Amino acid sequence: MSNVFIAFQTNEESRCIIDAIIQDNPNATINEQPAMIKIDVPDSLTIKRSTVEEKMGRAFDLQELQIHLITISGHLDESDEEFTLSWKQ
Amino acid sequence: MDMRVKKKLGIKERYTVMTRDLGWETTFQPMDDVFPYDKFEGIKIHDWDKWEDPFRLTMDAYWKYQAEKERKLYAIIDAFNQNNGHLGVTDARYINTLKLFLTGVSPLEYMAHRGFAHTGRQMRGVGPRVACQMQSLDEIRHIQTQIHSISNYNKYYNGFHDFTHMHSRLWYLSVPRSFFDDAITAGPFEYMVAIGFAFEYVLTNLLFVPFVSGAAYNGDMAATTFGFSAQSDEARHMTLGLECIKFMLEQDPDNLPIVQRWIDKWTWRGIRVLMLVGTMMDYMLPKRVMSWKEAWEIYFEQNGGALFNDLARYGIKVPKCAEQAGIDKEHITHQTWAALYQYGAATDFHTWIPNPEELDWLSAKYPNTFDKYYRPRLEHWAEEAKKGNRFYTKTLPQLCQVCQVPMFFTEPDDPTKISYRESDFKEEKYHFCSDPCKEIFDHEPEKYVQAWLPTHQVFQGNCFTEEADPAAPGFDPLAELLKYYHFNNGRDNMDFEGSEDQKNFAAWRNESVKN
Amino acid sequence: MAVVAIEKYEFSPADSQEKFNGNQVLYIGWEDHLMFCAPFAFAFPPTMIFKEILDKVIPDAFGYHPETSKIDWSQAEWFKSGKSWKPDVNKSLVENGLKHKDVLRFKTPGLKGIKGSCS
Amino acid sequence: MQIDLRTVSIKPLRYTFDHIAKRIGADKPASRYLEGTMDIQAVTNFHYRPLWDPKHTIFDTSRTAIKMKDWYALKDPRQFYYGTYTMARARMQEAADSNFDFVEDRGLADKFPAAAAKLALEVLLPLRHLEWGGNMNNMYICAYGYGTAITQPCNYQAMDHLGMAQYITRLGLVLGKDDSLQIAKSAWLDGAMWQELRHYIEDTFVMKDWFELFVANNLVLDGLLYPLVYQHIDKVLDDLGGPAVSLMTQFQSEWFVESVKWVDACIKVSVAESDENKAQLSAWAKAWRDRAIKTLLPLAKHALGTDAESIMESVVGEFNSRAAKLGLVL
Repeated sequence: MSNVFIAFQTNEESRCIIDAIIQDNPNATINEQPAMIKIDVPDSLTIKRSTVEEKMGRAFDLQELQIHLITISGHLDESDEEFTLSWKQ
Repeated sequence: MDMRVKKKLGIKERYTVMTRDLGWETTFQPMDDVFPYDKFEGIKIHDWDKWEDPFRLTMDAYWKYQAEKERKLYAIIDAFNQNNGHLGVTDARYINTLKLFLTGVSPLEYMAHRGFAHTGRQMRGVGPRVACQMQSLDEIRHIQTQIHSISNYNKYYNGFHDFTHMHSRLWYLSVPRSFFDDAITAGPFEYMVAIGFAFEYVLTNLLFVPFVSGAAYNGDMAATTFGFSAQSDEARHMTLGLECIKFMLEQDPDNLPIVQRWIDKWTWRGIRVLMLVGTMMDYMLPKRVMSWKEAWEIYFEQNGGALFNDLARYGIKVPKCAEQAGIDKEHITHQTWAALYQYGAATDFHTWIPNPEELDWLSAKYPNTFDKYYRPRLEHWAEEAKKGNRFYTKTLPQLCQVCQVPMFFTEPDDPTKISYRESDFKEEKYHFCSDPCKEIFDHEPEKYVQAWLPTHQVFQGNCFTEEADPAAPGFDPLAELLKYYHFNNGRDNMDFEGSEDQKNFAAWRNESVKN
Repeated sequence: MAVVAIEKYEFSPADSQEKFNGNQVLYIGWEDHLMFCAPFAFAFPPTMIFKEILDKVIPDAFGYHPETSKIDWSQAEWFKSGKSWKPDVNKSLVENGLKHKDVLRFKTPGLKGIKGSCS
Repeated sequence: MQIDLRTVSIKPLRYTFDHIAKRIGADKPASRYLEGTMDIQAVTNFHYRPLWDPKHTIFDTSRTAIKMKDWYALKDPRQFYYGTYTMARARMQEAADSNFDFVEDRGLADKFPAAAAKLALEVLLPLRHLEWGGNMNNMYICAYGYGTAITQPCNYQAMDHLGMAQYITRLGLVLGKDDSLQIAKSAWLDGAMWQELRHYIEDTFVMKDWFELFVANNLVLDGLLYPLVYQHIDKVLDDLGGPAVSLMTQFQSEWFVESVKWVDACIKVSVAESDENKAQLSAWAKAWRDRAIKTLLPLAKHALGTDAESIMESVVGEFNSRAAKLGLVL
């Protein structure tokens, strides 16, 4: 089993995104570093648009993640509703 | 008026009509003439339509999000400059990491811009071409945001003032320079493996995350912001590199050995360049986030391990050099700093001996190697420097023909022995620092015999200004070399202790705390 | 193996001897003294007498080390491309069979660098 | 302890980088455009020849017949570096977005008369492929051109063409039916009206001299096609069906006005450099203009009917006087 990860710059919007990730990925491990937050999850990590919208209280396009992202690891699959990183098999 | 009942397109379908549907099979000119470069490497592609688009950004979304990033970034740079943010960094030694960055790394961003323009024109499939083009555009962003962030430092500190000139000439900068020259002169698929995969996917986290986190830790918001902001594009680049590997491997089993060889070669080439970053982390950041060894373990051994586990289903193996790199992680930063220190008369940044606390930190982080092999020489140099006998080597070092690093790496099984390797090719002898570098040469000797090796170029008389006359009495080659580099001798180079940077920073900061 | 290129790809080596203004390149490393980070590179006239390396070149290039003055050349062991080798110090480089870009190492028994750390 | 760093007034040691100071003097700060552009491409000490082009160095002035003492004379009057470029485009994108929203919200596409919609789709949709051609050619110049002053804006120009190909596609999705894009692609590949144009652009795909490519695509083809389509044909569509299509092509109209400034600046400076350049650029411009006129005529006739010849004449007339102002002799 391998971890996938994603890292964000720390700011107000990414705080909501991270809350959403924690809610939807119970196995997530949070690792805070200067000015950034890294989240590791075994095998697969999903960011759901609906959860982020709930946390932010506004409409959210998953492509807005671009603004806050620092790095990722894993295969990416992106739809209008979900942004998923995974190691297959 | 007929009622048009149109289906709403999902992100994937929409992206398809917005990109790959734009291309067509040419008939007035043969496709092989329109795309002359994507076959000679031997990579077999049967169906370009099988390419899976990573991040599906259309241009309107790209402009929108990237402009928003730029507005934020430049607002921070402006605020940082207006507030003399440079005086808020931990100590003036930190600024030397930015010199190394601007002269060593930023010009590579530029090369990446041109390199992806090349693949963005030459890949036959529209999907990869669009992704490469966007990366080309991102890469010019990176060099420019770096120049713009560091521009203010150039106004107050030495060593930055002629970075593009230095990048093409300075001895140690031929390491990063030759790395990218090697990549861009390779065929388009090899370039994608070299930069898109090995560098952007396997190694980029080692460059940006620890370094930029380090900048944040040392109070440099401008560098932190350009670093993280650049890294946000990197996420897109990483998916491109990974997709490219998968695509090649899925297209034809014959591609596997070629791709594997490129992964082996470029992982190693990248590791050799990254020793400069590791050295920044271990020696140049006054406040340290993590050691190079720790960063290597997290970002290469763990994350890279996950990646290679995943690629195992295609038959890809962990690069052979990983084993040696795993041994080297305990050594290379100490070896590199020792080299930069003794050639400190010819570096465009300052060097120094770590203070006693810092030496202890290194001992703690490198319990197997630091005290045994490296502390004695550093302490000896510190004592000599105190006596006014600071160590500067004037004799040029032997260089590895491939990575161009001075031959300071040691044998994997004996850290007290320099690792010497050599090959003969067409009556000439060539020297290498390691087995992986020798293998790279042996595979493509016709390429590496062309290398512009700084030591040899000096001997050939190619590194002096036009006015210099090596036949004149009293000709001082080192002084003339520094002129060729455009050094302000005594200001850009030498020890941090006693430097103009050190004095100015202290005076300015002192002024800022008084009324 | 040969390089895979789109067409003929052949260039004369950047560092062949005729480009060194009559000199030849020689690399010299001192075993167990890694305080000098890498072997040094020199461009010497092929007719230079080997002894000059012992008398002038090495004291100059390696002189910063406290053990340099303790070198006993009668005890020193030489290696060329890693193999044991003996110079005739009164003969020239060419007469000693040294070619362009040869690499020499010397070992000085009893001298083990700063605090015996091979530095 | 909080340090108030703002209060310190310190005199800088220098105002800009040496290579910039050499160009503008050392006594003043430089613009972000200059610092991000000038001299940032390597010019010497290349390590290896390209495996894909062993006859040239990585960046090589001999990839074009045009010669410049200083390739950084080809500055961009818009002073675009990445930040100003993306912000400029983001503004245009926002306007385009609200135009598309306006058209869709008001159902203007459905109200657009069928005959006008048919013409708009026939004339505009195949151009998304031509835009893609413009993208490829500008990427070529960006990759193999010399000096960041000219290669950088070509990257922007290439992405603009991709963006415009996507706006045309979007127009097709709004105004057309599910198969409209496919029909237009078939027309591009086989329709008589488009073959000369497709031939033109495919010939530019195999051109080696990047400056000639700049002339053939950016100066000549864009210089004739955009006025024809986005002024004259646009007017016909507007007369036939109202402003819906104009709203959805506003980006292109605005873009052309802006990009002409840059293209003209590059040509003007390189023509003025030497008589040889002037003769070479004039010869290229003349040959490609003559061919472009022929390739565009079927399109003009289809859209403009009996007015086609006179309108083409005026478009060419304007192009000729523009070229004359740049010093070209056609």
